[in-house]
Amino acid sequence: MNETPLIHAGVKRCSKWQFSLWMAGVTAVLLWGVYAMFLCWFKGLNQTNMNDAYGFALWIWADLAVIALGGGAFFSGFLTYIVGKDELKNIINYAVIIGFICYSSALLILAIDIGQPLRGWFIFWHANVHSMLTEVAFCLSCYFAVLTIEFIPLILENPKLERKPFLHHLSHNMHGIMAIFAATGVFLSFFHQGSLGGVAGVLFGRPFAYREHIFIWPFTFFLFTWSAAACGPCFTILVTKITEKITRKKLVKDNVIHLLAKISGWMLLTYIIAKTADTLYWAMVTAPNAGFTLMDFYASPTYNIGLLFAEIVLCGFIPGLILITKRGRENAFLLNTAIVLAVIGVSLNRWVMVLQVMAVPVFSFNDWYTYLPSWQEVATTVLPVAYGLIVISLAHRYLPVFPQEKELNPVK
Amino acid sequence: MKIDRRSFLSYTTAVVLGGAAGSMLTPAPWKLMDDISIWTQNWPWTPVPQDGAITYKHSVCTLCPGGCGIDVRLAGGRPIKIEGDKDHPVNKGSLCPRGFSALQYLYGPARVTTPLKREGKRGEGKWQKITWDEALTAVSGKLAELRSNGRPDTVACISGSDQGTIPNLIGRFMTAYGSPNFLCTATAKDAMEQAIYLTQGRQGSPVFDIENADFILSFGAGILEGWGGTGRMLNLYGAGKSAKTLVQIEPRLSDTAARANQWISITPGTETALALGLAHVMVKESLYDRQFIENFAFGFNDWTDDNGTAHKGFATAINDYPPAKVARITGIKEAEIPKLARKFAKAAAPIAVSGRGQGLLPGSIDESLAVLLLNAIAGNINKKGGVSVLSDFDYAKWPEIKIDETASKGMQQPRIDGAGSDDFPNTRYLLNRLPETLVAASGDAPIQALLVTGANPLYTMPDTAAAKKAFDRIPFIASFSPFMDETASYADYILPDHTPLERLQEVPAAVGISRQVISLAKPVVKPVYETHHVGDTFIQIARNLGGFVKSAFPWKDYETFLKATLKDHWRTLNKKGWVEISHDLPEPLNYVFNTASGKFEFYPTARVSGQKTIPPLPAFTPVPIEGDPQRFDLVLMPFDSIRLAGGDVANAPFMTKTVDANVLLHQTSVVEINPATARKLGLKDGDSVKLTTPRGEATVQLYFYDGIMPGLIAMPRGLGHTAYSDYLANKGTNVNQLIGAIADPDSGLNTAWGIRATITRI
Amino acid sequence: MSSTDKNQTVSSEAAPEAKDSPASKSSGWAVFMFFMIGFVGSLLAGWILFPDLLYSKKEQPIDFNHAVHLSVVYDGCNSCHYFREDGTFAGMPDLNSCVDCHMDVMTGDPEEVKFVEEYVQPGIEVPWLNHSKQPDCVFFSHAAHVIGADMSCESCHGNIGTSEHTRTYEENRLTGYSRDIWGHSISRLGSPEPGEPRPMKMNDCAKCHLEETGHKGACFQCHK
Amino acid sequence: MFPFCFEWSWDISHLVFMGGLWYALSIIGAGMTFAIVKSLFDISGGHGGHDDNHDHSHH
Amino acid sequence: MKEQNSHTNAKRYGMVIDLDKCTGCGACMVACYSENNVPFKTDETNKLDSINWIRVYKLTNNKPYPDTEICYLPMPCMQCDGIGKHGHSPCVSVCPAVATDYDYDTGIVSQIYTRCFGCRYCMAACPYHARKFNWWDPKWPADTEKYLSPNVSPRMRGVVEKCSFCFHRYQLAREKAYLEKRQKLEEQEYQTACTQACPVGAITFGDLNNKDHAVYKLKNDPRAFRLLERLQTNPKVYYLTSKNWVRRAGDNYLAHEEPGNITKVKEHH
Repeated sequence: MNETPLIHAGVKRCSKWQFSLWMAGVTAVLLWGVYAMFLCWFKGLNQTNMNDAYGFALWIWADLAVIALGGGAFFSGFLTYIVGKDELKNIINYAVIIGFICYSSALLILAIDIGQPLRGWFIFWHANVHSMLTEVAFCLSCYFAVLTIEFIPLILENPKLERKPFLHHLSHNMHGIMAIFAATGVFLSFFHQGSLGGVAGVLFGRPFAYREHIFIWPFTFFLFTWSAAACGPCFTILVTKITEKITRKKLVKDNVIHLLAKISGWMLLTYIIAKTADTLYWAMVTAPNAGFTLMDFYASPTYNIGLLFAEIVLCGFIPGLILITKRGRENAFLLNTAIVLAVIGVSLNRWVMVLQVMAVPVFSFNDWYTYLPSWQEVATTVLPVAYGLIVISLAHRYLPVFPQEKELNPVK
Repeated sequence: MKIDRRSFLSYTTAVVLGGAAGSMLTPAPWKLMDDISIWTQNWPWTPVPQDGAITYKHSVCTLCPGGCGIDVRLAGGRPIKIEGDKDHPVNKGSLCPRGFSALQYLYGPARVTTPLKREGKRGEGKWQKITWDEALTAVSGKLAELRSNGRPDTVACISGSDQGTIPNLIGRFMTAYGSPNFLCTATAKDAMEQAIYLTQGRQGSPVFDIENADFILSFGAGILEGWGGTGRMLNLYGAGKSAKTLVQIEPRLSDTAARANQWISITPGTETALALGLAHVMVKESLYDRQFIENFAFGFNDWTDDNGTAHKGFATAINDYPPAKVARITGIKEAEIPKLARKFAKAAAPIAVSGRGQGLLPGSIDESLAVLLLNAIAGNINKKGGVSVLSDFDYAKWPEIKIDETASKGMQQPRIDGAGSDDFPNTRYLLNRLPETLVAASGDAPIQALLVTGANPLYTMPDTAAAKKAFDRIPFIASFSPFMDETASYADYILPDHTPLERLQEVPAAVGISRQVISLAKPVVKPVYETHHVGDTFIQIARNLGGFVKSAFPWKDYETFLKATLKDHWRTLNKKGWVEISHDLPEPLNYVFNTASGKFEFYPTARVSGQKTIPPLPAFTPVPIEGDPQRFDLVLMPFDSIRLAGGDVANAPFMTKTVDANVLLHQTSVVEINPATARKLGLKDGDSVKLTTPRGEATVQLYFYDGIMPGLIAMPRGLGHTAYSDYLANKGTNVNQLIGAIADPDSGLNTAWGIRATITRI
Repeated sequence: MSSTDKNQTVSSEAAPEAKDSPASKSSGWAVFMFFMIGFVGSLLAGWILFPDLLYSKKEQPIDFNHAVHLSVVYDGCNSCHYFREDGTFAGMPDLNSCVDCHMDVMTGDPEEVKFVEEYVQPGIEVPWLNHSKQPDCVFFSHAAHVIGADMSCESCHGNIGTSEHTRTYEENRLTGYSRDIWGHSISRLGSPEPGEPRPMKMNDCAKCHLEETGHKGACFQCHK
Repeated sequence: MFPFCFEWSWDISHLVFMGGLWYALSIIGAGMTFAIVKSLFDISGGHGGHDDNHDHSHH
Repeated sequence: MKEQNSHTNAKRYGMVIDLDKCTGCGACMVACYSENNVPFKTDETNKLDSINWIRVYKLTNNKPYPDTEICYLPMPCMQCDGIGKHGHSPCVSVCPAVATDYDYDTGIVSQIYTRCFGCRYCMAACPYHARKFNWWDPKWPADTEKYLSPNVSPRMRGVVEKCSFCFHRYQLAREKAYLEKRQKLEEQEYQTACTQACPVGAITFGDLNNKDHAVYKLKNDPRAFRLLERLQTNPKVYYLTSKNWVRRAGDNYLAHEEPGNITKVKEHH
């Protein structure tokens, strides 16, 4: 009985050697990131290329982006447990794992990003309830706890672990109340995704970021939550597709993917319409009130108007329209294009909402601020990717992530 | 019960869980959380400044000749802040960035903390710490040796100043020792001083009574950037007392020009022509002070000497400078010249001032004369709001020096720099001529030992590379600098002086001010390191030398000497910090001139001496600048910035911190260039270029500045140090390195306001 | 939420271990017992051992007798702990305040002899250990409290003036501050005995300020 | 985050925000405690297996 | 953050800087470094990682030679009152840990270094770049530590700092007032280091609410304007200029707009 396999029976996995080699490669990248992380911790943030004008930079973008992309977890959970889309149970595990990776990465990046990491807990202890960042930190941590709770039962389904009676029961008991956790997660996610939108929206000293009237509340909140809900599932689909490509087998049935794609499509389209309204009001009313024309904000070679086009049309309307049409989402190429565009779109939006805010000069006598991340910043941003790959690889190898895998890939 | 692996595990878990639960009910986790929180808020490496009673000490800043009164704030006896002394008559509370940085001269990595002896090659930076006894013995020994060889004149001393008791004590030492070679850094003051001597026959410091003027015509003087005592000038400007009307004439929109009522851009080097042109208009339009000219002037009109030779007078000579011609020379619009002349002449109390930037460059005698005579035709001599001369304060009533034969022979030797010789009879110091003399001399170097105090010639001298080479010929160099400056780092011995806040000294007069204000700089702290007052050091060396040299110094130490010197003033100075001595003579007596004619000489007869054929009347001859215009298409011009110290005292880290990125970027000097000029050369703002002059080259970065005349490149003085500390060294280019000296044919003083240059993209 | 819907396809081969192993059967009470061992143990450690370990104990360089001094000075605490002319508070007196009387040994008390010989004569300031020392970021205005609010010294510092010997100084090993700041009671429950020094954490300030002035005060009121 | 923290005040912002936070935390905490306690009970409670008939069967 | 009710005598300290007078000498910056224990590095030329509580900018009118004009613009923290009621400064509400706060007694925005954990959100919020981050641990080489003032606590790596209007001077002035049993501070008793240092007297400092203080009148001078007024940050630092191009540089205007014609953002008392 000590011979219980680590790998589930009935599924095929690559050889130990192949797996080890792959893991070694990814771990090397991870260690590079970890080294950079320790540099930042021990030597301070002078290791970065951030400066007083670029206080928020690559890391905060990465944070916002992974949280948006990890939004697949809460939204799929919402659809599965609250709306009751049962098909999605076939992809929800993966959504949870991706969410877990994204959120743990976000927390890690935040821990590197702050100047005095050992005082980081002040954000909880001495919370300023008016700050968007406080809200983000609270909900982020709580939701991360929820994601962990959602992930644990899956881990416990590993054949070896499942043999321990306590763990077996624990897994079972957690399943029993999972809907409550899921609901809590959705509740928390609505808040922190929204607050992340507010992070930039409330900066009334920054005309590029600032929104007025209903466009600050609830719009900035709404837009971020909505875009995360739209694009997070796209990222889940994207990662699933990549996993299928790499493992060379089908893992989720098409009807599941198409359902999720369709919902995402509608979310994306409605989001982008709202975003357009927001942009128009901002460009025509809010910014001119502060003495800016729209083109003032896009007057740099890097930050030109093409960016706005890319975000709204190319990565908004186009994927949205593809995904809502049956022909579009059922065509593999179009589907893949659409989800990639959606993922790029939301990442671009987060980039613009953080880095362009920093780049735009508020004083007429100042130049555009430029910034290129240092290798330490790049390494620490790549770190979560490597970490994510490791978690996904382990999960896929040892856990029953895809309920449909055995059916779709019968082992002879 | 049976304990197998499994149950052991669960029991351990139970203990841990129980422990965790229990500890939550104890103060430990909560208290620890709080303590860790405090720990993370008070890192042991973050300094905690010690508290103490706040007190103030009044003193005077000696970082420049401005003589500003300062209040030093102390906490528990520790100086923590410098502020301007509101009660001080010179600056009335105003202070410049350097004054505010004074504490960084007291402490900091640039300080020499003990006497040092060179190890390894000169300038290599390897030092051996020695005791004061060893250091004094070494210097005294060398001096004794040269004296016993009968060559005391081969000892030279370079001093930053010749004003006050410290330089005078050192001068006395040189005399008693037997060397005429006491050299001093020359500035615009020296040229103006000579112009005044030529016209009035009086020696002393030139003063410009800005306090009582209402129209300032500034020929490039940075009157808001360090000219004439920064604290004083800024205070006057702030109080609305200066610059009621300020007209600034220079080719670059300086900070002074920016605040002036009018900025007139002029082709650099043609200021003399403009001054004469203005005089021309004033004479033509009879806008001059007829009463002064008629009663007190000589040589205004044509005159005939005792031999019957007819001479042109000033009024005739300036016929050569009609507005049209002056406009051509200076690049100023023709119509502007008479307008300016009338404004100047009709102002209630106009004054014309010269001295480029902070006045670090002497400039030509013609230029100083032309500006002085412009004041003279406005009747602006020796009166309120005018130009006058402040006699050197003769508190130096020390017992007469008895010198021995060796000394007497030494003193009869000609000065190494040629000052006072037939060639340059009216000039006191010509430090800029030292390098060439040293290099030119055959056989043993004419200077065998060099003492440097209060000066940093290896940074401030034109063509510093050449100066360094010349210094290589001097076998023995001793520096008394408190800082590891360029010269100190090139010395064989360093006998560090106290820094200004540790040093007792009197400041005999504030530069440029028309009243005699003596201030006392009192030490605000005990010497922080093993340094000795330079006065004490020289007294000690004299004592070591013995004989007449020793007996020339009957004082125990510098303090005794100072007290003896200041006599009655000491008590007031010690208590109040400053005394003001009125030298004002009643008005008619002010017009007593010591010239041959007994009048103010528009035709300075004293200028004719020896074989020299300098026409006495000021004339505009374009000051030649170095370089072939074919090869060097641009002109490099240094400028002075108030945030950079370009002279003997270098920047404090705080000052460098205020410097903008369009002056210094990391290790590179940024130079100003007119965008039109740069575009013609195909260069962009921010481009890195190689700047080449006949004297050297440097990598610099371009800054497009509309406020500079096309064809010019402006580079700030005060960067490009190679010594001191990491906070100053290897930052930018020392502009002196790129420019050589050009001697004024009359005075020998340096007139090089710029040099031809060219830039090429890297 | 993991895949619970496996009804359609595969079923796991792995089964939980046989549930009737003897160890797990008999463990209920034992587990509870071990839990309680941990629980009680940590309670004891946390309440008794921890405070002892947290603080190191130091004695003042001189065993100063406040009572004796208070009986001979004219102006109470203010005689030595005075306000400077600029309103700042001098705090611990320096040697200058002492030498008026203690230039030479007056009483022959061994502590006084030590004081004169080891500090007064060589001119070394006594490194007193300050029970009320606050971190550098704190600006505490004695004037505001003692003059402005007319508070007595004792209301914060306790009856230190009547003490005949110095107390042992307990220094927090982590923070370096005196135990008095947190308060002698490790739990911070209950209020200090009358005459005992009051704790001086920010929350203590806030509590009093809230009671006395109606609000806790702005940051810059007490920080620098 | 606690009423004894310096920043705390009994105003609407704190009540709403912290109310939400503590609400979420209690659900998470209570849920997990329930799952753990129940699992502990399940393994020591004598009958080992869980009594439901969910589909995740083991043979 | 919570507004306190009983502040009828609340002061609003503010500054008026006469740009027609400022010569750009930099004395204010150096006096500030010295007063506030501002650290220095070997290379301070990148102004984006150089800690300056007050920074003097050099503006030009961008006209070609010889019509060029320049103007120096010293910028301390504007101590914004913000939109609506006091205390809604751009930075205060965003700080997640209450490390920065609006003092209702004085109108000064505080920064507590030991509370700050360096998230830099306040820096993102501040359009004036008044806030500086300690990218490095400050170093005071070769005994320079000895000149640090005990009235301002030195900062550590990883926290944000900014101009405090020399609040410690207010604290010290109050100590003296307490000793003399006064409630009122005289105008001269509390002046910032830069005000005191300005050698041409271009800076005036005082209580904007107090009729007896010079700033009270100066802020209504026809030459007066504030930086980025249109963003409704409601700063308490006023500037005086007689030059339209300078005023224009102090805010953002659409092509057809003229500085004077924009409806002034009402100052809130």
